[in-house]
Amino acid sequence: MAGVAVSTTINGDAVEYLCQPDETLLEVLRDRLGLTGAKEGCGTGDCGACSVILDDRLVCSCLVLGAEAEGRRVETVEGMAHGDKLHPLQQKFLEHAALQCGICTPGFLIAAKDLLAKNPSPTEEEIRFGLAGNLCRCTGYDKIVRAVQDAANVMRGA
Amino acid sequence: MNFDPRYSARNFTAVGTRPVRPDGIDKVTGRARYGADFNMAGQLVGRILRSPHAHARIRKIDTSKAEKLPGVKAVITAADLPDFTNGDAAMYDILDNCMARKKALYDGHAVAAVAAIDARTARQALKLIEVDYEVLAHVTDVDEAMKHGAPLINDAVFTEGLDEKPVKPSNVTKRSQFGHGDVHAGFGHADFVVERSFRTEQTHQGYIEPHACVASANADGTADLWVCTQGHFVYRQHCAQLLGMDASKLRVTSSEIGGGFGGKTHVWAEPVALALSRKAGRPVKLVMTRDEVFRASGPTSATSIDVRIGARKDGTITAAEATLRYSCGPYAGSWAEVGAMTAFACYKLENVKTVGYEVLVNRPKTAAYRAPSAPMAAFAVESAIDELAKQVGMDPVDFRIKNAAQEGTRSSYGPVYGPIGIGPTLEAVKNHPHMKAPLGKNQGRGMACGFWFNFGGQTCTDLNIGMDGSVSLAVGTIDVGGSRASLSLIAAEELGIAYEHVKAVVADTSSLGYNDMTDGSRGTFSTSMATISAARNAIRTLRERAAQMWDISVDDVAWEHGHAVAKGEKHGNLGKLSLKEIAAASGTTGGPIAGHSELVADGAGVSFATHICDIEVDPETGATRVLRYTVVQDAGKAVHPTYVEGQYQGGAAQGIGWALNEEYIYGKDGRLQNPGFLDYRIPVCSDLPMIDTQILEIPNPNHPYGVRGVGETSIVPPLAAIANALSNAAGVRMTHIPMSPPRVLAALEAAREG
Amino acid sequence: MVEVTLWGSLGRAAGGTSTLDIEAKDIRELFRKLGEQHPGLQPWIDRGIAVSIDGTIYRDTWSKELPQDAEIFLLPRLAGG
Amino acid sequence: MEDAVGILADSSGTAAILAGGSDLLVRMKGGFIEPDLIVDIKAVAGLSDIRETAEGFSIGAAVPSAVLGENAALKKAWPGVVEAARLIGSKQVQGRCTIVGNLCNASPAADSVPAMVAAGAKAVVVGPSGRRTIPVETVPAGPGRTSLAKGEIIEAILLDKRPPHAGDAYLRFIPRTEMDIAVVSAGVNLTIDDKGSVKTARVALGAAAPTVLLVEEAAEVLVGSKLDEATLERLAKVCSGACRPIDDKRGTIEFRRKVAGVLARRAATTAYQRAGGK
Repeated sequence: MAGVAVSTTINGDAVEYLCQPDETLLEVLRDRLGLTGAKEGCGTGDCGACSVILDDRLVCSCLVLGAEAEGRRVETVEGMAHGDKLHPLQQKFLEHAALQCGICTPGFLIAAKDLLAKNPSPTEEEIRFGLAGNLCRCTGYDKIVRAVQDAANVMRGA
Repeated sequence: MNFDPRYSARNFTAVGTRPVRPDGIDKVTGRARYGADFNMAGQLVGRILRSPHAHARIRKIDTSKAEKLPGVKAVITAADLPDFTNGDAAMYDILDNCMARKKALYDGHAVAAVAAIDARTARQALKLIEVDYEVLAHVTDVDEAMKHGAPLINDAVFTEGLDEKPVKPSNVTKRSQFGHGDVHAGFGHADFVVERSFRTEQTHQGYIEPHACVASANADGTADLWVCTQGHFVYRQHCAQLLGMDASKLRVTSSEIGGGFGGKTHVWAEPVALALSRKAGRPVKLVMTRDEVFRASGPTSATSIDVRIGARKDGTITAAEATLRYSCGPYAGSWAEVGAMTAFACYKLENVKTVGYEVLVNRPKTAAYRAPSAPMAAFAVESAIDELAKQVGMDPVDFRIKNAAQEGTRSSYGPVYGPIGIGPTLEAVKNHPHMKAPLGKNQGRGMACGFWFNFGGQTCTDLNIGMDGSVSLAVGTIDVGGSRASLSLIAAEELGIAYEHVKAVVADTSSLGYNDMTDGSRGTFSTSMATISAARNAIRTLRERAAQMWDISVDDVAWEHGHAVAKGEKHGNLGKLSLKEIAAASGTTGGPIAGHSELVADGAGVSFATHICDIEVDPETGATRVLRYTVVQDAGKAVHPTYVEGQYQGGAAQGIGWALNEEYIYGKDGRLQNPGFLDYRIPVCSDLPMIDTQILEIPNPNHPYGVRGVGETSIVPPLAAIANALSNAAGVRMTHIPMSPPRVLAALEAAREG
Repeated sequence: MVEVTLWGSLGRAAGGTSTLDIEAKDIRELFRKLGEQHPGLQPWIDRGIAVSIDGTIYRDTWSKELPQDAEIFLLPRLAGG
Repeated sequence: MEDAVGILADSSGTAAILAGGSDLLVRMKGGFIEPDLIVDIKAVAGLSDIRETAEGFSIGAAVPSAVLGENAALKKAWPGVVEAARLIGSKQVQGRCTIVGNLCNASPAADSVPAMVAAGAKAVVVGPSGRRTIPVETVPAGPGRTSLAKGEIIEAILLDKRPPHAGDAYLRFIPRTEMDIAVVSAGVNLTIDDKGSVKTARVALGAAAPTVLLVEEAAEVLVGSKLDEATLERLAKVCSGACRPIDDKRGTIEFRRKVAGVLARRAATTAYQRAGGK
């Protein structure tokens, strides 16, 4: 099939690519643009490891077509730090050991960033339900929730 | 210099602290490279054709149409993987599992594979491969498979370990037995006896990263493999043997690994990728879909277990007996054997007997899953123990304290125990505030004990000291969950320098000697042993160089807190030489300074745990919710306490998922019905409370710092802890795992009518 | 001389005896003598046997000595997870 | 809108409509469907709007569930429909999936459909032969099949304006607390008079039959009652009796029957409270 030309914005940079009509945004990010931060854990929207933010909406990039990114803004984990300054969530995930193998971490960081953007001081339950779309098999979630709570305090300047 | 592994008490400076891990930045910025994140120039996409049948003879495979499809560069079947296993049955099973040679033995068994220029072409090529199957009768249930007349998976299998040699083939590959004393007599003295049968469904390790590799085989017999694995040296050995290559000609580089839990201790598609690459003459990238991971990697066993335990009025157990039937998939395994060994391991028993049966079924080849075989056996035993305590009229914790194994106890699997932590974990639980917290309506509390052996094994470590005095540590055991942090702490501790000056990396197979798999909770235990040994060797060299710089005898030079110190008044004026200063002069005093260690780490200390769990059950729907969870486990010495807590919490969470919702569901057609994360339900964030942990430290006498393995025990108690909590909440004794809502509701209804 | 106990299935492969007295100073000699006195054990030895000495499990490290009064127990090789 | 209909009508091979895509892409990835043509309707004017008119609400076909949850007026008027839409999939799916996509995927376990059926919602269908409005329960024809003809697209979902003392609610049973497809579900919509007796009622069950089940008899049980214990008991029995569930990997017939009754009771109680009943 003929490719679809797409021009979009990824992590603040203008990006253009050619993709197949049935190619997902996740495949574009990983295989065409070399942004391998988003991971494929299931390919069916059930694990959240491929989470990105599309025009301020948290989505699974495996359930978005590459062509749908035309004219929109995509944020991935690779865009969270600014120069050598980590985002507070990145820093707190390290300090709390909120990751062990780390394959789910990019997805969790993006989901937590979206959660805190919309709810700067979430309760534990709001964090747990807000992150329920991201599966983790190593940590049992305890330290992830604590890292998000800690980051929320820092970001609120509390 | 031989290395003395014995424990000696010391107060630590680096070990026991909680620094940020050295490999963390890449993992939070998305730069860390996992199995599927690696690409090579000119690589092809590999895809595998899998059997849709549970059991079928492969009469013929026609790949001609697929080979003609434009963009297809190689198509292989078992014919492209000649048998180099020369009589090694275990290796032959691995070969046959990678690509079926005569029969497709389960839904998802690989029968052919293609390498093509892109995924779309590869998918189309798979559809053009015609396989002529002769569908055979199948059996997927562990009890059904043992019955007379059940379809035979392998008619060359005769049960081992029976008193008389069997004449007819069977689905039972082996019978194993453990124990001591006379259980018959023991039951004679019992005032109370509990006898129950339990079943647990098959579960998967559930790692979020599907298996992935890039294989690049060259015409000259050399090859490279980039792969997510728990043991790149073992993968090299198996892949090289299956492909008829010299092991040292195959370099295996381990990527970061996205979880393994035992499921990445075994090659699945890697030999297929190498064979495709060899035939196509180009690198091949082969990434499993989630559907393939569930259907065709290595879940743990489904089990059927009978337990019988008797005790006197005073609460002393007089006899304990268990028969354990474990499914192994279509290939022989020793899973029931390990179950039989661990079943009663927590207890001091006069009369105990356990018998294990390995059972073949048309399901994927069973592999290890975190303390393999132990959670199922503990579910049966700890449930029966709980019921027996109630009949005797004793508190479940006190009943366990009375019968807990101690130092000197003969274990149920044979050897006498050294110092062990089951007693202290039970005492800690008895005094834990969780045990006294109030419970509400429809709520209940349960507790259970767990054990795992832990191993040592072959380990190599290189410790190189840079000219600037910073240290690079190359280890051979895969770091799944943060061991690079603990190993850096250990190197810093032994050398007496700051943690920040140590950088630990996992070396590939061409830069270190052979290392065993990261399994059996041996990662930190054995690699820390080799790291301490390497550091001590480096310190010897540092002292020699300092002696040379001072021009005195090396015997007068001691190593204290990262410095060479001249001993004796005659050297009073010499002051100290820091590691940095010695390293800076290394060019003139004999060259680069390093410490190496190649050893077999033995004497891995067992790790015991006791868990407490509160649940609430909805009487109208049977839904069970975990309200509070506490893990108390013996770590010997917690090198990096945060990551030890992480192992406790992660193991408990997997146990909770296994107890409540996770199971392989096979239809009557022998096909797996839920190969995906939607219907194979692992716990989500909102399912679990915070998981509280308490680390006990009963030093392991066979490790310099007293370290024990901690990675696996935590998955053992949850199944029984939750079952006992449900019994406490609603008076129902659940005997079938997972305790899903339909099963709990049916039990509640039966209890209401009963 | 050391007293060696064989775990259930191994005991059966040695003709039903569960304990043996063997003259061996280390694991290597123990395995050699076991194989000679009880050929039925050789396949198990080849497949790998773990040796427990006073409760501590050693793989088949040949050079490991066997203290005279130690409790020696032979066990199957274990796979981990 | 007419262009989209034209493209679809003229297409030869299999064509698929893309709004949220959370069902379509899963079926494509699984190889269950390989469309030759995908029509993305998100850019079509009006389809991404929620309009409140004198007659009630019009929800555009491309409005993601998450947006429904952020519309205060809609949440106030139809809390049941909104909570059903907000239970579809994970938070990530919520940012994409639409209730029209959920309806047209025609899964018996679709979360938003029982609430829409209980609410008496209507679907505005645009096709080659013009525009028509039909009750939502007539759209699904069986598991994975709809009654729509080739080239027809659903433009919007219509919800009536709410009379005083009206309330609706939706509950589903899932083994976990998130991320599951309903094992069985119930949507209840009712109005009460000023003395607290139920005036009108609609009860719909999900994952209890090949399509969402509108249970007339259950409505009759509620009408005239003040949701006393006996009424709720009868409601549960009627709903359990009306189910024609199947055994599958998510639940057993017996379990679905029993829990359908339990959920109908609980949803009715919530709807009654939302309508102002004690």
